[in-house]
Amino acid sequence: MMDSGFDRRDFLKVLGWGGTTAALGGCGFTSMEDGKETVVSYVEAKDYMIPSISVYYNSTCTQCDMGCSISGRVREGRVLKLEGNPESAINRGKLCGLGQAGVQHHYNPDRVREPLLRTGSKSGETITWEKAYGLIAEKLNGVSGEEIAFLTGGMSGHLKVLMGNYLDSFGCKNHFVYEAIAPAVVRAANKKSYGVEMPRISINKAKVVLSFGADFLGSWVSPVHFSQQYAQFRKGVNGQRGVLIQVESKMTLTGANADRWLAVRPGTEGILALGIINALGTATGDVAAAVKGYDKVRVSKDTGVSAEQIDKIAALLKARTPSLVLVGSAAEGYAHGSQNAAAINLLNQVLGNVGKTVEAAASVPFPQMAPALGNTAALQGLNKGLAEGKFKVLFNYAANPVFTAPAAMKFKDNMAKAGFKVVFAHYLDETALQADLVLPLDSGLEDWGSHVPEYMAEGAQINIQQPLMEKIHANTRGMGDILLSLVKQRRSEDYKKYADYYAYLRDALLKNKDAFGGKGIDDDVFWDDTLSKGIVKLAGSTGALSAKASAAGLTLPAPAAIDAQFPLQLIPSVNHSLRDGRNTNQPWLQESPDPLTTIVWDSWVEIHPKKAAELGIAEGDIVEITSKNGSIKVQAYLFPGIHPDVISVPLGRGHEAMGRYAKDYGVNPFLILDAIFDKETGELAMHETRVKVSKTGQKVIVVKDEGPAGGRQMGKKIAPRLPTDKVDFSKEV
Amino acid sequence: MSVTTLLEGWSDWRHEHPINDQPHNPYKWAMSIDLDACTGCNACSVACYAENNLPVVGKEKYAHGQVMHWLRIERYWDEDGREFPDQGARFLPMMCQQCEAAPCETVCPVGATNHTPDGLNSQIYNRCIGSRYCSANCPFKVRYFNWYDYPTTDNVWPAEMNQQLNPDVTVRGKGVMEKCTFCVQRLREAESNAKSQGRVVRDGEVQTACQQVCLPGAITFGNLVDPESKVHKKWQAQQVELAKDVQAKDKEEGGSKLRGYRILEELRPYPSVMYLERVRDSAI
Amino acid sequence: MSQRHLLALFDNFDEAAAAVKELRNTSIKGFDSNKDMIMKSPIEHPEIEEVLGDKPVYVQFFTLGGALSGGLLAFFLIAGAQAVFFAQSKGGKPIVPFPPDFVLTYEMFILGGVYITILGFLICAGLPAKRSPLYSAKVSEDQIGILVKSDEGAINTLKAIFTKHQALEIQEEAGK
Amino acid sequence: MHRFLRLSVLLMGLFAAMSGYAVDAAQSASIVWGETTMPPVTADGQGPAIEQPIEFPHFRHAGDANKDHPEKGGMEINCMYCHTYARRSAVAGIPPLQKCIGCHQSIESVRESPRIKKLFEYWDAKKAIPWKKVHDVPDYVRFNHERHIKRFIFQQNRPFQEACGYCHGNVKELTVGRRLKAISMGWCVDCHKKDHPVTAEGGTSADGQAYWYAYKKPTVSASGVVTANGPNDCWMCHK
Amino acid sequence: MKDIREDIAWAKINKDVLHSLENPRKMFWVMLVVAIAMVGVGVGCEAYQYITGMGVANMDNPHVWGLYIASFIFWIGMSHSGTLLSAILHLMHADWRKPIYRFAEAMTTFSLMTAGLFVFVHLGRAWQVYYAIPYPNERGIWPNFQSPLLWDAMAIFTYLSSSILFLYVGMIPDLAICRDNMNPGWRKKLYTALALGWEGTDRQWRNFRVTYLTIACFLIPLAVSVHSIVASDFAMSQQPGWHITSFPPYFVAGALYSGCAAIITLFIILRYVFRFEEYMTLPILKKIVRLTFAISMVWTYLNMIEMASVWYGHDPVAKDTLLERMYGPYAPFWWSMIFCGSIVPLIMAFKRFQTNIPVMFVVSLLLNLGMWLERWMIVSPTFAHGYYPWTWDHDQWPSFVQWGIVFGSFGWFTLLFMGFCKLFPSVSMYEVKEMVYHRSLATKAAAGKLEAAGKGAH
Repeated sequence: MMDSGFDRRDFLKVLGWGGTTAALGGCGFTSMEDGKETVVSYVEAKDYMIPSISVYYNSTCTQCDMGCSISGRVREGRVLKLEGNPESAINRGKLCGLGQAGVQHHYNPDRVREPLLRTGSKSGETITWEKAYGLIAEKLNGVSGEEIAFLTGGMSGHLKVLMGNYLDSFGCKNHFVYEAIAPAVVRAANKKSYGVEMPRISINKAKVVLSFGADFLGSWVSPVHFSQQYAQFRKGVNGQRGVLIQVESKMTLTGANADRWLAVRPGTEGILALGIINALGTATGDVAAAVKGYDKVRVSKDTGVSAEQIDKIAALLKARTPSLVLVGSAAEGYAHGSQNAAAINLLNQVLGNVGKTVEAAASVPFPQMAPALGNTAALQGLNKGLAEGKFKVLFNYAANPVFTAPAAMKFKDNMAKAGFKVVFAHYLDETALQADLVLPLDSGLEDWGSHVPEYMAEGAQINIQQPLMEKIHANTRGMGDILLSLVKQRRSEDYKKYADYYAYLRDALLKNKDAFGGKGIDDDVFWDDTLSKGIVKLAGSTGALSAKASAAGLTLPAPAAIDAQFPLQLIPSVNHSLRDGRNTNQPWLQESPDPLTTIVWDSWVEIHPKKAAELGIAEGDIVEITSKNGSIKVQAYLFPGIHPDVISVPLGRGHEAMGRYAKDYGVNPFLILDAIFDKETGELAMHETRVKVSKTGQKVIVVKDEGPAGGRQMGKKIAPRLPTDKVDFSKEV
Repeated sequence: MSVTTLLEGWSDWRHEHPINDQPHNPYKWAMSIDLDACTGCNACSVACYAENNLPVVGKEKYAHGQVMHWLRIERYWDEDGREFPDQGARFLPMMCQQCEAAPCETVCPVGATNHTPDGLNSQIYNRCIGSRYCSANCPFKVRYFNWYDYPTTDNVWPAEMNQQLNPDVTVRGKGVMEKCTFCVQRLREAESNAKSQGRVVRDGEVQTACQQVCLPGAITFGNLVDPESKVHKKWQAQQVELAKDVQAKDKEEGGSKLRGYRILEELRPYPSVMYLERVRDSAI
Repeated sequence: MSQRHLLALFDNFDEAAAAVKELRNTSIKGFDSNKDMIMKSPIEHPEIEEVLGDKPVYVQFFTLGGALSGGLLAFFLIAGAQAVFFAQSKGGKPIVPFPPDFVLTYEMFILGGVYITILGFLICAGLPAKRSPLYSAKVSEDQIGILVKSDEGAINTLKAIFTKHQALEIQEEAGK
Repeated sequence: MHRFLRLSVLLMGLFAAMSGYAVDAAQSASIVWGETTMPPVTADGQGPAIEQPIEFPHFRHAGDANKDHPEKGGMEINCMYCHTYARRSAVAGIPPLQKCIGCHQSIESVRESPRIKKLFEYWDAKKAIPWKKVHDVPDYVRFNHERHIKRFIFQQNRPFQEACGYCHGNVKELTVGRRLKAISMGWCVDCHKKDHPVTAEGGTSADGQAYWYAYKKPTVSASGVVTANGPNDCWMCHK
Repeated sequence: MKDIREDIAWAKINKDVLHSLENPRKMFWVMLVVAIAMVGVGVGCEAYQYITGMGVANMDNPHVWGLYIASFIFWIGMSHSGTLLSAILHLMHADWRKPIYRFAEAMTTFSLMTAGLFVFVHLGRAWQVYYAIPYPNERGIWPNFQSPLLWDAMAIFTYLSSSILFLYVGMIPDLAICRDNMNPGWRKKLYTALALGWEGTDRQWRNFRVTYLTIACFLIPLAVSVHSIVASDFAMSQQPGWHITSFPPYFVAGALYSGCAAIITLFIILRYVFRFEEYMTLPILKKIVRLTFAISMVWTYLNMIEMASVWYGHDPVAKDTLLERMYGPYAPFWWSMIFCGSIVPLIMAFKRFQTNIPVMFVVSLLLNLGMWLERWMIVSPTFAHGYYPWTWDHDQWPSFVQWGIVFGSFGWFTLLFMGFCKLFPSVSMYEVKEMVYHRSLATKAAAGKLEAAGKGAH
């Protein structure tokens, strides 16, 4: 808790770098060391500043877009560790490994420290910010709005507002919001079936959860929130433990925690959904008509899920209500992804879960602050534009398209066609290397900001982001500050009253403090209170969902025939901590084993043992995976949790740049993806790529935590398991 | 003169532990981990790196088995030869079990590892001479040896990164053994604060780093002798007793409907960590 | 009356033994065969002892003392060291556990025994010593030497006995 | 036989005594044998003299008053007036510059003295003074000022100069601080071994205070005085 | 095949043995240089490991012990027969021990010194080793007397010092001989000092006899305790494959075994190098060989007992570990251990080979190889295949550093031993004399009897 923002920043200055060498001595010398180190001392100390006692400041995690509130442990001017902020309804005091590693992004030795002008010399020459801004002004000079493109990752809050204002300032409409692995198809489908893009789902209220490839414990939407719901769901109400059924072709972390994991033939998730509706036999009207053809026999033939299994599921869904059906990346990643999603949502409606476990989420009453959700269609759009040479100036923020765009899209070459490319970067990543001007950003723990989470857990809330400590590098800037300076170039008079983004943010929040429950409170008090909370809760508006089930326009293609040349389906899996690879340069994440394979520091391809036996592949063989658009070489890992016709390579590794912990570790499956798009939404169909696998003859020892005993317990009672009928939960605490 | 102390407190010097002995007053730190809630997401492990200054050893050393994670998540598959693991995997967070009768303690030639009065298995880095006998005798293999001098190794804590190091925890140099400490630095802080206020630590007042991050809240940590503490209640509910090597659950196999067990209990190290068995629904 | 030393060297043991026997049987004035006669040999001759008359050996008492004290020291030192302020419980075993302490006691029992025995040996055998004036390297090779000390008067009688038993040579030295 | 018995009894006693001595003689022996872990001390038995940015005169602030020559004597300021963190935190800390100025801006007499000039230079530059650590225990040691002060000043109601001085020596007679005691493990333990009364006349009570000492539980004397050792658990002082 | 001649002149004995102390031949220097080079390698590796950290030895968690501990046990074991044989045989008045016990005891001492080095090599923080020494210190804390490692230290210290004393005391009369026969120089001074003014007086001999006997009596239980304590490093632990009741005797047998094998090797080398044919005679070789054979069979038996006890103990984990040794990645080493330790010695059963020097030389070397492997097979597989399946090791292969240091240790041993042979009589002169003397007496007596029986002596 601190007194006032300005003091706060002084405080950070005053505190300086006390005791950075603490604890570095380690073992070895065994006696007093007089007069070597200097004592931490202050000029003006607030009474909460007590040496050796940590102070906790609340802020918002920027490792991914889910907007978990963090509370950073600060001691002697250094942020040491990030914890979850209990006040936030999203993460309730918890924080995932990815979030924990935020400090390693902040302290990362490979961050960009100076503005770099990269025209000419490859390494780039260091320039001043003034020069950089001048350069941008000069390049924008006489360029029309249509010729400017702004590519960003998902963004929200006042940064988005400022962004919008900047684009308006030269009537630019080309704001491409791109997220490489966002559930965009699902959003579209939800919009159709429920009327909202992302409803609020309550796993904890459901007795049965039937998830079609939604990895809600690993990487889907808001795993930190869902994991906690999951815990309640497992405890259940009055001893009735929730049942989780996961349907997918490659086992995800969620699948590994399911009561029943069903290896479905890739792309037939929708068919299975319809099959279940059919088996339920409760559907009426056009829905009944639509599912008529999908009897067990056919469905189980198409999907590879046995008939009695379908019956069991149907029975269970009937017996235990409310249930919850989720549609995730595994179902949406096909050319008919939207149809899959629609079919699965239909099942949800038929089961009457809408309004029970699927509810409308609260939304912030400030549309301009609401999150701009990223998708891959945006990239496609930008790419077209670039290919046609429409754009003279390209800005890029919080996205790394050169790394994440399929090689088939030739994005790198097209990008070169843009006259002047500005990249706001933390690292010199693949995209930054293609830029003419690289502008260094503050880390998430040095910057000011406000965020509106995409997934609203309970009431609407706005997350506040504030610096936890002094800047490490003098010459980095916050994105807000940069945008402000840029916007000043256009409309100096509107913005000259804001010294910096901090001032802008403070002003913007105070303007609407009534809406934020600050009615009649003194500005400074309200502001300090807001900062110390790190969250602004406000009365959000919640619309109703359309529960009406309709199968209109639902047409599912028959499962794809086996392609002789490319017999296998490639599923690029999303690792729960590396995601799309923007955090790969954080060593903790590189060294924390993948939960299912326990592999570290490298990529691998998962092959079902049966298939591997057919192909004569053993663990550690380097295999070549070839698609129509190229090939990658990667070590093989025999993995039982995958459909035999499917292989899977994790995303996020295989960087050619970015930093010492990311460069040259593993391979990047984005490169070999086929450029197939979902018919309705135009989203990249991530799971549609067909490949063939061949041995190269090389062999390595797979670097993993699992020993040669593999997942076996050798008859010891280490991790036993009980069926529910052998447990009495009511006794438990 | 110590021989007199020897003769005076003879019974003290001769009492066994934990059997017929209650030295744990007012603290006995213990844990309970619900494997049915654990999703294997690894957050605990990362949190441990952050809290305890664990070095990231890099690919090559990891390949040599020289990784330093105090808390590892193990993943087990069903062994009945089914085609798919269609009941999922089983995850098990394994860290030092803080045994009451720890095999590692007796064998240390210099007494660098001991049983503390609040029920921890202490490891004094500066006393350790690196004979590695403790690790050799640890049935769980949760002790990790500093094979290299990580503070001075490239890219372990390069400039700036070292600013993240926790001043409350020593950065270990080469040649010493280390292991999970139940975040002793947090416990000690809480204990002395409580002491200064003339009370004992309240339940929930102190958390271990892994417990604090655990997303599904599978990890419960607390003071086992405090009848109000959550961990005590959980142990009680599962009828698991610290000083026993055969619990109610083992007596009536399957019939007891209990989930609580301790790993390798038959070796009688009396672990301080109770696990709750993973459950799978029999209806599906 | 001044004393003198004689060293007679014999080629083989039997003569030497005979000479000794005779010396002991004939009583010569100014010469006490019990304390004035020393026999030197390249190897050990236990059989000579009945001839020389019994002379007790005390080394074993040192051994006993050494062994006992070693053991006791061990036990008390260790038990004492375990029962200091720092006593830390280890592996659920008592602070002063008997099995390990006994092992160490056993070792130090032997250690003490060996050391003190050596000490006893040095003391009893009067080592290290200055060599007596009459010494022949032959003794350490293959000859038996008999060193006697007597008054002037007895010298000739002794010489006579030695020559009678075919002493190879007789060295003589003026005593103090 | 009797000889043997007597001998053995004698030996027993002898060795009990010997080993007892050997075990206890630790500290003294160590000094005799030039124990390697003794901290480096200079000829005059003190820690090394340390160059500080400002030569702070402790004797002037904390020293005893001098009736006939007030200008020579000290002001008997409580240690914890400046080292204010000591009773709230593990470290005693250095007062913020603010605090020095607080008094000195109103003390005109010494305003022009070189040290005070320097002080104000730092103040005007808003720069913290880079004081050097005088008592810097190794990184694997965890020492908590708060606990010791609570125990000895508040609970036992001892004069602060005695309590602080026990470890820091007679600082009130020094100019810049200097280590006067061998802050080594054995030295700390000497004190932990003692049976300290938990509370004393006029001290704050310590009801409900938790003790968890392994083998020496707090003892209550006939007169009802509770005494206890310092902790003997390795992890209490080592991290 | 002739034994020691009874009529051999005592002066000749002196001459022959002292001859071995004279200026060495060129070959000696060559070997010395080789030995030093080997030590150099070892020291180099150790320095590297000391500076960089134990990691370079390529051990890992949980596989924390490697060749260092194995070689440590090996050298300790080697030390055994020296003292033990000489002591036991001395008590039993087996006079054939006399020509060979001296170098055997030297071997004991030096292999102990070699073993000691491995303690330092093994420690992660060798510079802090003094923490393990019980002495009153400033910290006021003591080592943990419960730890078998500490028993080890104590036992080895006792054993080493006692062996040195035993060796020295037994050598005093010979040192006197050296003293008497050396022409002035530093050596003469040395011997004069060491001989303590020995004159061979009856008093000295009398006390000498008792002392020597007493120490011999002490050394037998000591030697046994030493190796059973080394065994307890393992047997006292809880690990499968270690926690076995029969370990102490197993270790002791193994120790005697490797020791005897080493004696044979050195016997043959010395006999050849110093031309000791007349003293280190074939009958003696024959006796040692037979003894070795017997011990090898004891070892084989105990080896089987270990398996049997695991088998009947019905502890699946212990069984796994055993099978891992036989069929896992360690199989080749385990089987060659069985071959060298149990099959090869069978050759010794044949009279024809018992005195065949080249064959025995090779055999003895093989036996020692086998015994070294045994130690490795005791240490490593348990780590690679312990209680906790998750941490089972991919067969962890020692790095060149470990091999280098083990290699160097052999150089170190050779170095010490060669030095000894040139400085001190490696055959006990006075005892050989005694031996000859008593034998001549015996034959005289026998001859007398024969004459009495009216038959001609052959």
